[in-house]
Amino acid sequence: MNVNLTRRRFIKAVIASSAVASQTGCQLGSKDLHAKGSVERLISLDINGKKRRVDVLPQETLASTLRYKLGLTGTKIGCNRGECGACTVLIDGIPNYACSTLSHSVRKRQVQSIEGVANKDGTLHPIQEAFVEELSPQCGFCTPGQIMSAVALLNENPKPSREEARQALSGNICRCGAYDHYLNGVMRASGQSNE
Amino acid sequence: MPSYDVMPEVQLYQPTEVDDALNLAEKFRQQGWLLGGGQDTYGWLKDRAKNPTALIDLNDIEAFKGIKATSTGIEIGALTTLRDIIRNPLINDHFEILAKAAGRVASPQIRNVGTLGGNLIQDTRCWYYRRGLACYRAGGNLCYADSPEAMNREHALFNASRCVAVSPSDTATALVALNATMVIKNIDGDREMSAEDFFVGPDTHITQMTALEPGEILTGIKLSNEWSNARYYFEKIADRDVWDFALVSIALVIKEEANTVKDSRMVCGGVACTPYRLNKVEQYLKGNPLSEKIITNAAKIASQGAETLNYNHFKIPLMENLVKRALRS
Amino acid sequence: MEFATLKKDVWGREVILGASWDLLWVILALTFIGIAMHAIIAAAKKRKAAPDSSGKRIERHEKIDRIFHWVMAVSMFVLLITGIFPKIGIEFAWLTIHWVAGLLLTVITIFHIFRSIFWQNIKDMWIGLKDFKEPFDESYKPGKYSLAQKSMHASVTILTLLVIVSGIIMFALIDTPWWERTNALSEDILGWVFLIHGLVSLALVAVISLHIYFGLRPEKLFYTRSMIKGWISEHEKDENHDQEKWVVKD
Amino acid sequence: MNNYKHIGKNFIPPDIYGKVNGKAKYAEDFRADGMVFARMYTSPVAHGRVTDIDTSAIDNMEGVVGILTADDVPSTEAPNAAILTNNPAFIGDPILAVAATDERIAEDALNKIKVKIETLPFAVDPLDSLMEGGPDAREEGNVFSRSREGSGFKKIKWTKKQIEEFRAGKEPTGEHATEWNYGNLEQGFKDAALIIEEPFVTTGYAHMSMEPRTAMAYWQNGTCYVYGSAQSQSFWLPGLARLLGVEQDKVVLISENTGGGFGSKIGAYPAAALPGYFSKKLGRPVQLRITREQEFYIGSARVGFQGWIKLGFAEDGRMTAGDVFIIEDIGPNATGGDGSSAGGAISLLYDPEAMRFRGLPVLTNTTPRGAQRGPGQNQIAAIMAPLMDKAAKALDLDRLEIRKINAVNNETTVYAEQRPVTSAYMKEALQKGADLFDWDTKQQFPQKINAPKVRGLGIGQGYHSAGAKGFDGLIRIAPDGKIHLYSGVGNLGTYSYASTTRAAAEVLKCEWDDCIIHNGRSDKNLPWSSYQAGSVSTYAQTRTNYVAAVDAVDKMKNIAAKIHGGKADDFDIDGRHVHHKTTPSKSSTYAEIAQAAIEFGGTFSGAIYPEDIHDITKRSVQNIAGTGLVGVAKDKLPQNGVIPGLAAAFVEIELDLETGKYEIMDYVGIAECGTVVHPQGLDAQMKGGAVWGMGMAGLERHVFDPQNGLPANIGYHQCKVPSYLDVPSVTRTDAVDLPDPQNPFGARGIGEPAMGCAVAALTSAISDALDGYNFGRTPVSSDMILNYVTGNNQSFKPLQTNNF
Repeated sequence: MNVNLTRRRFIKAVIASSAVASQTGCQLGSKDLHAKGSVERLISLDINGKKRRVDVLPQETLASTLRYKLGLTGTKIGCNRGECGACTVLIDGIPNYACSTLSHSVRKRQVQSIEGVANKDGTLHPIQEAFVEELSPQCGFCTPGQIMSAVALLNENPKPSREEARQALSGNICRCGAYDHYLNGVMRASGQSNE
Repeated sequence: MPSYDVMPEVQLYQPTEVDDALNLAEKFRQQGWLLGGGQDTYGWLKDRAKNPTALIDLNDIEAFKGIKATSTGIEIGALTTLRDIIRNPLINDHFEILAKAAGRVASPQIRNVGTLGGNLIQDTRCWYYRRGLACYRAGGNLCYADSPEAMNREHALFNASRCVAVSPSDTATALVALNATMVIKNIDGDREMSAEDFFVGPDTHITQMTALEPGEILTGIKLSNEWSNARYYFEKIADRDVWDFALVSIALVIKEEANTVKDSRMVCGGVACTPYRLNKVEQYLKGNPLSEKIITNAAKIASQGAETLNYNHFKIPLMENLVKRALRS
Repeated sequence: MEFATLKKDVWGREVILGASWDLLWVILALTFIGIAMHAIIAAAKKRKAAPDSSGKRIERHEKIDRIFHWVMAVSMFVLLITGIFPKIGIEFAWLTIHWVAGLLLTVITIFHIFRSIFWQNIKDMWIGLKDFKEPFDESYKPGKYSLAQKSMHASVTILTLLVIVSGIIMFALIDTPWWERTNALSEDILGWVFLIHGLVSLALVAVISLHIYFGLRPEKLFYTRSMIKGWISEHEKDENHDQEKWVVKD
Repeated sequence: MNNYKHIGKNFIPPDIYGKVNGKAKYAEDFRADGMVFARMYTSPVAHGRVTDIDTSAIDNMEGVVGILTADDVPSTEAPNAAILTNNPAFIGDPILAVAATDERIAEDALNKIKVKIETLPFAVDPLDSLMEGGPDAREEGNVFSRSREGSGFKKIKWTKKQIEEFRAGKEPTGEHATEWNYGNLEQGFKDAALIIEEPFVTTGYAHMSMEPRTAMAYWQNGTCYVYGSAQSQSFWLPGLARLLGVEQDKVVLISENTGGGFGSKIGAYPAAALPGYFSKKLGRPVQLRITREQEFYIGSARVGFQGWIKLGFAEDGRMTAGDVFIIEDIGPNATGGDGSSAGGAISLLYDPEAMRFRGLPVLTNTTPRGAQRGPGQNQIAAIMAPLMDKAAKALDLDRLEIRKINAVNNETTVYAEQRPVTSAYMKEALQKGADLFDWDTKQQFPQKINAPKVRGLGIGQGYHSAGAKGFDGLIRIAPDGKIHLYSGVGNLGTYSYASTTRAAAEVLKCEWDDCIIHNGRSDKNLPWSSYQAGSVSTYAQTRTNYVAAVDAVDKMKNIAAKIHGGKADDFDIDGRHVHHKTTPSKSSTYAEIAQAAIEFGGTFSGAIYPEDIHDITKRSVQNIAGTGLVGVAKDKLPQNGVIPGLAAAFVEIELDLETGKYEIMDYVGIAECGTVVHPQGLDAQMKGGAVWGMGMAGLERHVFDPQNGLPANIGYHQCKVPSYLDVPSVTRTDAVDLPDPQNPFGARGIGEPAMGCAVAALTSAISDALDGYNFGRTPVSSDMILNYVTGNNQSFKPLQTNNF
């Protein structure tokens, strides 16, 4: 027996009909809807500028699709809860936790993951270059997420203050504690001195 | 504990029309889960602590989004993201307290997708409840957080009734302070209610945080000009300045005239199951100047009636201090 | 249809949360059907003329007992309403009203137990084997209380005692002005207590519905009057009761 | 400043590119054909016995491939951690695993399995277990001490009175399990002009490495390939082989990158062996990804302390005696051993003339504990700092001065055995930090600033032994002139796997561009290298690389002598050539020498190698023999005494008396780790360590409900790992940079003291801001500060632990 369904708030339905009947009716109703109206599984996703046809389950998160369906394992799953930021990707240029985004909700949007940050010729994005120069990453697990947040920041604000950078990256945990080095990287990438 | 983190099987509906959404909400009722930003959704589902059969994604419904000026104030679509609220000129010009509160929610990424409606109707963060225990709030018969040795640092001081969980929403405190009106739709039509009535406590609604009934959708929030451009104060105290929920937060809007308080609304977050309005403080302040003595008295009045648990008595001085800070600001 | 709502708890056990409140509709429906059938059958039967209510009045219920009855009725109603309405979607702050009414019920019930033992003739209410002649023997007349009345009383007694005992256990586990709650009982025991309290309450809904129905039936209305005013007429008594078994004291 | 070519210079570690472009592969990023996904069912009870596992509901479930239970894996003797167990001793103890064609099906299946567990008494606070009649975390007992003399369970109970007295701050009179001492303690206290005596608590907390410990395994020709999340590389193999029940040469560990370890992945852990057994059972590759919650459960945590300390100081500030009693919260697996290390840290950092340590490791049904960055040393650093301040105040000394008076130096002898140190310059570190921080000026600033804020200044000192010896070095010069550097030290994110190989490049005087590092897979011919933990890598691995390179140079010179005539000593190297010292025309390139080495064979090509090298190194040498000039040697360089890694920190905070929150306004961390090998890497360690210290000082702690054993913090949110906004935007670091005589380049390690100095500086600063009030506790959360400021009681019992 489903607790949710039966627990409460039958009064409205009861006024209309008898309780037992209404319960069955509700269940039948939902079964009907399962058959029609729920999302199509085969969809097109725009990932790093490429259209990809993917078979996506209705409940699938973008992190799963990227990692397990498309092999883009640069997007890391640190907590799968929106509490660490390792899975940060850009959706229409805005940082999002891919672990907490349904793939179906990005059908009409542009997704950029860490694999799409470097230039087409393989040269590194200024953020990537600066992170190398500053030895920003330590274990590196949070780095793709840090980079995505930083890329979004610089796209919008090419010369951020250190405080703006700190705020913009604040949704990304680094357990190694390399925050200072990441901020140095952002400042360097934006052509500003770290002194 | 058995531990899960993969999204379980669930149907997904992505209606683009208001009527379709309302129909789906009505058809699924408790079995359906309305999806805004989803940041308080996926955890519940992944944990298998809540098991809806269908997600009703409201993000494709344009009518539920946006911020527009009306003749009496502004109206905000419930599906408007916190990011948009933080950056919106209308809000920043007239109801900056809301932008400020929204800016203290969770983390940038969560604010980027989290919606105002979702932030308002999010479930409480009581860690016992979130673990999936069969507590009062989950339909059970006991409270784990209010027991002789329970770890209840984050729990309620006021208006607890069996359940001692607190309201986690930062924007809720601001909206109650602004005397916002909530617009709720279902297939039969609309209803409106004040933000204060929208949030409900365990004495009446032990398994839900708001007056939203199954089948209903919170579609908009109206802010009347009553409190636009009033002097305001918002502060949230949390352990970490990202992600963490308020230990105590305060939202104040105040109008002064000839050095005395003409009117004010003051609301605390994190101390009760709903945004906790400090009615007595508001009444006390009315007509009084904001002298240090009045402020000190106001702080004492604010915490009257607090009932502490094992680990949360620090919230009393914290709340009193925030009241003082708000009034001194 | 299940009697209990269950939940798989975090320890992997199925725990009982309490009675299944869907049963309420079943109980109401069944009670309604029962009452309707009785009403139809009763209407089909030839009705005897009601005994005359004028003439000598005989005290059937002392004032204190009438007060007890009505206080009990009120508290029972309050308890059922505050207990059941929130379960069916009519939500209000019920808990304090509920336990205050529950305390009242408990106190007057204790009072009634003492009174029935020490002041009243408890045998008047006792159901004996002989009582079962009543439905089958037109000529058999009961004493002060008919079998139906005794049965009703017995049912209410059992149910009320159960609901009080389970209620007191639950009461001990919430915050009150006198003590703070503990999790003294494990979830599964608590589940049983809630289940008993819920099922008994549902049974009370049925029993009380029947009680009200019979109290309002035309041929029994004089009993209801007696519970309000205290008396029945001699005619009414003679018509329905055995003189020897119900000896009226002066 | 030195004149090294590589040592002390920055460089770009080769693996960093993968980290910034997303191509770096961590354990979970690997896939294998036919791979299935395993998920674990972990215990819902804090202590119990599994009585029945009913899997009938999933017997015919589509997509379910198999089940692994404790019966399928070797059993482990309590209290050691098992791969899977029928006797769970903490919430989250792995009981079984299910494999399926995808993770969701595996989780659906887990949800359907019915596990019956009979519950047993449990304890989440050591003092509850010590109390007479209190619960024992294991049926065998409540205390487990590990020592060289022997390890075993004990059942130790204190009387209610003893517990109460301890809680009241009195010297514990209950039984203890371990003890060491030196000097005349009684005399030390007699000589003291000041005695400070206080109880303390440091609450344990989870490592919460970013990467949850995924492992994937398959078998090929009798060899088990394990893709794991390992902190060390070669050091893992013996343990992993033991866990898998195979010979060391039958296991290959692939761990190219590791998403953080901090002590939690030093050696092979049981979960890394689970896929191996599962794969063997199913005959296909199995990957076990665990949830963040499970990483909390089995990802290790810091040992908690409940202790009492008594310090004696002479008039001049010199510490005359130290007496410390520590009850260690060692979790269910009796792991940690932090107590004695804490005692050792006191003896080293403050050099009391006499000292006693007494320890009592108590089992609890909380998450398993293990080494966590400065295990023991950092807890005690946090406790000691405010006490040093207190002593300074009482003796009317400057807080910096009292630390300098007691500072460890080259003459200091340490620990119970009063061993010498290789070198130590704490006084210099303190002075350097004070200068950079501007201690003298800052001290003049008023404490009261804009109400309600008050300032606090703190000084912290951190220590951890920072070196090891006896590991092997291996390099190869290929006929194309490239230098192949083999590093089996693990890749945790410190880049020491690479920076220490530069020691070899230094000896070979070669260009860094000509060097190729091999690491990340044990089948890449890696030597037996040190564990990447305990701050040892820099010291240990510069030595191994040094000895291997010296061996190579020696061979190069010998080959040159063979080619050009003369004696080996007549030749020298310049980075590309081996040439005759006096006849420069007699010269061969490294490439030519390498080619010749192949031709000469024997020791030159690695066909013959030293007998004293580890089996792992031997196998690697065998594999590369004949492909160039092989330099291989065991590190037998002289080593005597304790190798200290030291750090000092200075911090300024502004504490808000109305909220109990504080902001860190300035932080200076000074490393005293001998010669700086990799400046950027050192900077990263010092700053990362500071963030850890900040987390420990104010935010992170285990919280368990004593009524049901439930942990309150199972994710990042409740564990409160510091975010960008909880630490300063800029932190400053520097190093003393004086060489240690026992390392060929003068280097010592630093990873752990980098944190200890920070947490200590913060507890010192908080105490300073509150006019010397000492909480004697970590973390000091804002509610505690607020309760103190408002004169309210704290919410917890004195010495309570694992609570809010």
